[in-house]
Amino acid sequence: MAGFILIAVAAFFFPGVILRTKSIASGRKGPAIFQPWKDIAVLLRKGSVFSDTTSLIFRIAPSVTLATITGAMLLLPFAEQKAVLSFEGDFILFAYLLALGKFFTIIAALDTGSSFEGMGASREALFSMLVEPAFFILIATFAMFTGYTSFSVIFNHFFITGNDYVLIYSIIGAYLLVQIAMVENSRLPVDDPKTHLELTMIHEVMILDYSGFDKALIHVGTYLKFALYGSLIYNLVVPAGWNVILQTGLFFAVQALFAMVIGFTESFRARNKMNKNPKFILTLTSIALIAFMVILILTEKLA
Amino acid sequence: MFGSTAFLVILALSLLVFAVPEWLKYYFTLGLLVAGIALTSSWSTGMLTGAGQAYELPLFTAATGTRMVLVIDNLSAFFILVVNFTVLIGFLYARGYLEPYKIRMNALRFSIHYFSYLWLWISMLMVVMIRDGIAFLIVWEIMALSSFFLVIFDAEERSIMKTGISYLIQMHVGMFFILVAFLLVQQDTGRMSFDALGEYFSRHRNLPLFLLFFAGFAIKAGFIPLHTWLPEAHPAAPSHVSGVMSGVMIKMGIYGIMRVLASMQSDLLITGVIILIMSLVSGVLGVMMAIVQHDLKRLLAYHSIENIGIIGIGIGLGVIGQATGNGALSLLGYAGGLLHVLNHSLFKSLLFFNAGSVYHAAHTRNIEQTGGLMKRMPWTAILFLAGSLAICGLPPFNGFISEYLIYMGMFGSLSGASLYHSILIVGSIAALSLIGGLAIFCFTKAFGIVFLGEPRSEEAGNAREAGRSMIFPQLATAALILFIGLGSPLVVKPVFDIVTRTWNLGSQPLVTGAFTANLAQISLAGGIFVVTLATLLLYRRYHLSRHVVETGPTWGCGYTAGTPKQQYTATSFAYNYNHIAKPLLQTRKEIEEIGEDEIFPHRRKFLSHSDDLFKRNLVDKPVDWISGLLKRIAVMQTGQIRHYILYAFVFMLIVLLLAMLKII
Amino acid sequence: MLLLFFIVSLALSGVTLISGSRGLTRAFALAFSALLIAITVHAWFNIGNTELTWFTYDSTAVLLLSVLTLLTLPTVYHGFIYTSDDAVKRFNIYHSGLIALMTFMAGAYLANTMTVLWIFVEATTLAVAVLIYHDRTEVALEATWKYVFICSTGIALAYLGILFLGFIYGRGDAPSLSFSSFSHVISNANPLYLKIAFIFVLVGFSTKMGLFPMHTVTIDAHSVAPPPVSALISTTLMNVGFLAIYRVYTLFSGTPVLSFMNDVLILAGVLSLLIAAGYMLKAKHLKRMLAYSSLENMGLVAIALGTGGYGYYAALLLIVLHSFAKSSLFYQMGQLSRILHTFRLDESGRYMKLYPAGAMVLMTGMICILAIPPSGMFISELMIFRAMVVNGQWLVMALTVILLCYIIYAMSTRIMHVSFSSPRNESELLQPGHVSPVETVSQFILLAFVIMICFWQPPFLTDLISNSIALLPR
Amino acid sequence: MVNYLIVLFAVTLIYFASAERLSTYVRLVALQGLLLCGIAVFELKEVNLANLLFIVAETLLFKTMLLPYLLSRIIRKSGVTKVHRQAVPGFYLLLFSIAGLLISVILAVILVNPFINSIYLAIALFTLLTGLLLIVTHKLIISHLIGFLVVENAVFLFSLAIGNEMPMLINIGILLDIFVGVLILGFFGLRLKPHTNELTMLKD
Repeated sequence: MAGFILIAVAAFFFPGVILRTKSIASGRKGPAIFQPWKDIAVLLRKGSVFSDTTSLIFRIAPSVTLATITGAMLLLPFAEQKAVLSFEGDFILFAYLLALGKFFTIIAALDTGSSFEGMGASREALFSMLVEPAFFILIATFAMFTGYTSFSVIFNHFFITGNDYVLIYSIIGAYLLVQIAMVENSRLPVDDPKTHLELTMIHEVMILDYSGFDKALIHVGTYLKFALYGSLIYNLVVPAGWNVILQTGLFFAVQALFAMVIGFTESFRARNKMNKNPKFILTLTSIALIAFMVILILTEKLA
Repeated sequence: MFGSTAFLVILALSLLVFAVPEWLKYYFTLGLLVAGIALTSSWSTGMLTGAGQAYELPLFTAATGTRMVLVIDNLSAFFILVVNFTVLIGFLYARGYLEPYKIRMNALRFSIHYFSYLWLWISMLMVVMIRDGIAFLIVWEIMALSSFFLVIFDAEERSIMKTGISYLIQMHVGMFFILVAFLLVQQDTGRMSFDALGEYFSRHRNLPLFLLFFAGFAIKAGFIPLHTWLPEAHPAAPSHVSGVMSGVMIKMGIYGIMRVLASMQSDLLITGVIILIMSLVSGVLGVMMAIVQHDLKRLLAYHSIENIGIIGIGIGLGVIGQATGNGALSLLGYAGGLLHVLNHSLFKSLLFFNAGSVYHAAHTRNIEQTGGLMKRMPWTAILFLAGSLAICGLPPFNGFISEYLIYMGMFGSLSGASLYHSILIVGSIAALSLIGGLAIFCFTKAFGIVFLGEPRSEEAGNAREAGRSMIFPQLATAALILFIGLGSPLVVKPVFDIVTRTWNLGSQPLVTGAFTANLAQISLAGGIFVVTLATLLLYRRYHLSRHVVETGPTWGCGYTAGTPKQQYTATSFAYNYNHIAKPLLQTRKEIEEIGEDEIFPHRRKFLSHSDDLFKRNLVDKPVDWISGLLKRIAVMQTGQIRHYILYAFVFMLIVLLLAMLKII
Repeated sequence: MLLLFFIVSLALSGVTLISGSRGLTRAFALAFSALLIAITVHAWFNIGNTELTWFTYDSTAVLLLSVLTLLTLPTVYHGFIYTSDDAVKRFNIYHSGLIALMTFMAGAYLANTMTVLWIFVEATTLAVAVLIYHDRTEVALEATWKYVFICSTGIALAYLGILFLGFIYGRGDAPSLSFSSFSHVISNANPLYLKIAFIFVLVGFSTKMGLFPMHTVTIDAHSVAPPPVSALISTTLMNVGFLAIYRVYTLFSGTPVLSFMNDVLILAGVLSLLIAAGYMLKAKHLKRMLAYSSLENMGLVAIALGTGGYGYYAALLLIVLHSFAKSSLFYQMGQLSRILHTFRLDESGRYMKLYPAGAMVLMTGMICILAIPPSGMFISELMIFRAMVVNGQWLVMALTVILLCYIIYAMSTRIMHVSFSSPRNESELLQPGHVSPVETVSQFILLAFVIMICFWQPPFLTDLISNSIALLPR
Repeated sequence: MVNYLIVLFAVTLIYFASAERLSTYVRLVALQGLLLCGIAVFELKEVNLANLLFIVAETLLFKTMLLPYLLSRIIRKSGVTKVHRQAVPGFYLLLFSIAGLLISVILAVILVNPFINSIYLAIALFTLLTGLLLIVTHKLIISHLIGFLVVENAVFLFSLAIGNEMPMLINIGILLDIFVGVLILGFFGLRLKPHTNELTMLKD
């Protein structure tokens, strides 16, 4: 349960931290940390406008997405605390739940019958499809390394193997997770949420027609997703079994760091050309394969 | 014995389909179907709960040395149930689907159709129950033949006839592989039966015989590159038929492979690796080709190839597990494969029925012509959505369960696996996840373009919802899909038992126990998800009720005169993907460039279609080459007597010469 | 009894020629079929006995004789229908020719001596010539001429082959020895003689059997003869040719030339398949296509005989079943021509709409003739392949399978298009005729028998076949 | 004596190969009938009278008179006198028939056998080959008919070659054969257009 709550809490600061980092990096003071949530509150107060092309799908999609993300949150452990739902192969459920959410986002975009949103949908579908193998190979290496197939147990046994080179591996893993999170949340370098031209958008263009409550749900979902990946990264880099206070501190530290990384990337890096993206995402898969090689070496299968 | 006599009576009565009056035909057939289903299902449930029985039918005298005995073991029992369900649903659906054809076709056509349907069903049942070789081959061919007549129901179309015939031929070729395999067994053991396989395998290398069987069965199952008939035949057939064919008939190939594997003894590792790699190829290429299709049923057909690939991955893992003595792996692999057989039969038949309804409503299978059907035929749309989610293996639907089992087999076997093993497994994990992603891409496209947005054509615009008689059967299937998705432990337990008994892996309480627990957790997660979703939606409704809600046009970026033509089409949706997959798919575009002097360009039409590389290079080219050769040989009938005599003259001289030279 | 049969039936054929009225002729024809049935029953009751010194009721003979008898009534029936609007004279000629033909065939089956067999075969040629020429058209004349000429030349060759047997024995009357008394002479003969004799006999009788080297004229004869006659030509008459070759084969099978004979038979068979496949891919005329399908089946029979072992059984079964399936198809052709007024494939179509029962016959017959289960011919095909596997003749097997697939493709494409699709070019818009579905009953019965064989083979049949191949090496 | 006749017979065959006019062919057919009659009479010594008469009848009556008569009628009716060969010119045809002679002699030597008179055998084979050659290399139906008659003579010689007596059955066979020949000539020869080869309507 701890994991669930902490992720929820972290989600409150996450967007704010990103914004702050970006504004400081660009020499502005920037909004308050909780500004994004204030925006959400505003959205909740507003009414909604629906395109008369849209059907049921468009209306339920945000809720489905949010539900999937909450479901995914239940699968993540914190330190030695088992996740709410922890069983062999829970990460498969994790990945597929997120995929389910994505599925609905995409068809919702197609539901509006707008060419922009169709374009966004197609790109989103393609990129998320390409990123799947990377994630699964990474998980596979976890399983190979620890010999377990459940988030909680994997992360508990990660550093107990007593192998000093684990660090190399966990760094690669962390890097991968950061990139995957970028793609999944469609941030730079794959997609730039702050761009003004629909033609160059991916995620933003898909939710053009949302307003009010549904839009709020979508934003909440995005923030939670960030925190979700954040906690994955945390579990990967911080050994379980230290005392809880320290763990909690580290947890927020990692989340903040993750947010800042995103912020800095977005302030100092330009977005990829759209047709460069597949290549970029495939490199993630190859990096995952490198991680696999590392594991082969660590487990003395390749020596 | 009662059982066999009853079965025989049903076989005999099936002939009456031609006799009964027109208005009665459907119900008569339905009656036979229900009776037979009750009978055989009772057999198989009896088997699954108790001991196996054998029913002897007094067919096949000893002249051919065969006795027609229906033996029911765990495997056949499972397949019987799968077949019965889909066939029944398909026939219920057919009533509404065939309505429009009644004006065009005379009663005999319908009699033939119903008769073939009955016999497709009967032959599938017999295929899974018969052990004797000759009897098996006969029912195997009857299965192909009856399905051929079902495919060519709309036979006035020359293209459909062509497709049907090429289907028939390819099935025949497959049959010959199995025939040769059986004959080899007979020559060695003196018996021509599946029961004799064990004896043969114990004495000889297993791989060659297995490959023969595999070739034969893989053609039926549609493994790439032997799949070429599949994407042609499924669109040609009427939808309830394609549902049954894709749902259960191609699984007969899987059954055969499983049946042969069950008695294999050596060469297991290489066999497993071969199966695994072929399945991976089928899975990935199948879905990759599916994405670029515009014909809805063709797209679904390619997805059948993909799902056969997934099933194959499961089986391959099972064999590898047996080879490496990894009981858990083989259990999970086989179980995953077997369960996916069931799941695929459900959601694929559902999807095909849906496609049929769409075809009737919009009078086209080309998804570029459809759109906006969600508002016009909501039930069909929802059912299609359920089917797509299931086929993408997304929770909380049944597809996820089987893929989960297969994944777990792979992940579980990773620790402590040898180098090559782990490379192979990680490769297949990546491939399987890629398949999942591609499937999502494909079905977001299919569902989004067909059912969402604005209609792209007149017919789609005034489409009507399918009749009740077509909706209800689909609802039943969908309910089963959801049930398996949420109540998986109940279903997986018996599947585990079937697998352990069939491949006598010995009971593995650890694995089975652990996995029933895991699946329970998954069901729990599914439950939580559903509840969360429900609460969210309820709150949303409450919230919206307290805020002002208005509707307007879709935001057009300031452009206000948007037309449905501007929507994203299937082609444009797959455009980016096409860029990546070009080398594999060879998508061809046909567009006329605008000339230099053309100031006012006239209307143009843009055409893009991708044809099957394997079909073109592995089937069409050689076949055409040989037939050209044969035609060139056939020039003897000159009508000149002297030539006719000459042939005899030359033949005699040649033979005489050969005889003199002691060649023959 | 036999003598009576010959005398009476020839007398019948004679009086038919001069009979005044159709009714009388019909009566004669029916009387003859009754007679034939009687002789067949008689044959069944004393299998193995010899009559008139030159005729023996051995199993093979009885088998083929029964096939002929079973086909008699339908042939006569469809003959009545076909000739119903001919002048009385031609009507009479037709039926007297028919009676004569059947009598001679019966004689050929029962003959136990090479020469007698030969004489009857020659006689059938003359009798069938009359029938082929029945339509009195230019084409009919040409077909008849070719058929008679090539057949007699071929049969002359066969006669040389038979005379060669004399060289072996050294006595002129050797060919007139009965097979049974011949067998012991053969064993220590110079193989070269046997080989030459066999080649002559094979090539010579291939005209009758419709096998490769001299198959050409039977094809033409099929395509112009009246459908019921084509039915006889391509079934029982081909069986006569087969029987002649089969007799000699049996005679020599004890000697070292067995392998040689097998090779030659397989060669001829494969070539027949090759040609049949090629022409069926090009076929534009329905009846010609069926004729080529007969060629294909005879090729299969030759291959079966050549592979030996289970092949022998397969060959005889195939001969029987092919007779039933092919004859029913040819009877159907008679009705088809009355409905579509043409056999040209590009002008025929929509048969399923115009005459559903007939279309059913076409399709069922197609399935049967292509040996796709549930056709009984599948059993014999299966046994052929079994024999091939036993001998390890993989190349022959592969060739056969490929060619069979092409034949299935060619035939099914055409028949299905005739049944369903609309004609490619409706040159003349003739009013489709009307035929009562009752006429197809006999055809359905024959096909039903073929299908039944696939599931259940009556013991008397299996015993008969096994007895008739008892002499052959296991 | 007999051997001279046989050699003469062989010569007629070679003449067949080189002859240019149909009338020559007819004469040759008649001559062959005569020769055969002579051979038979000289050869079959201890054959019973009825049988002998039989043979004489079929040789003299049919082979020497009836058939040539019919042939000449046909020729007169059709009004063709010269043999139109197809691609194969007479020279090669001659070569062929010489080769045929060699082949048949070789065969006869290979097949030598105490019961057979190998000269008969050789000539018989040669006759067969010539007959077939006539059919194969000629265009006209009438030459086909003549070829067929020659083949029949080959059969006759064969039956003589076997031995010095001629059983009834074989006689019947030969008679039937000749009868067929007569029938073909009488029926088709007069009905068809024998001087042409336009009978190629039936072909694929």
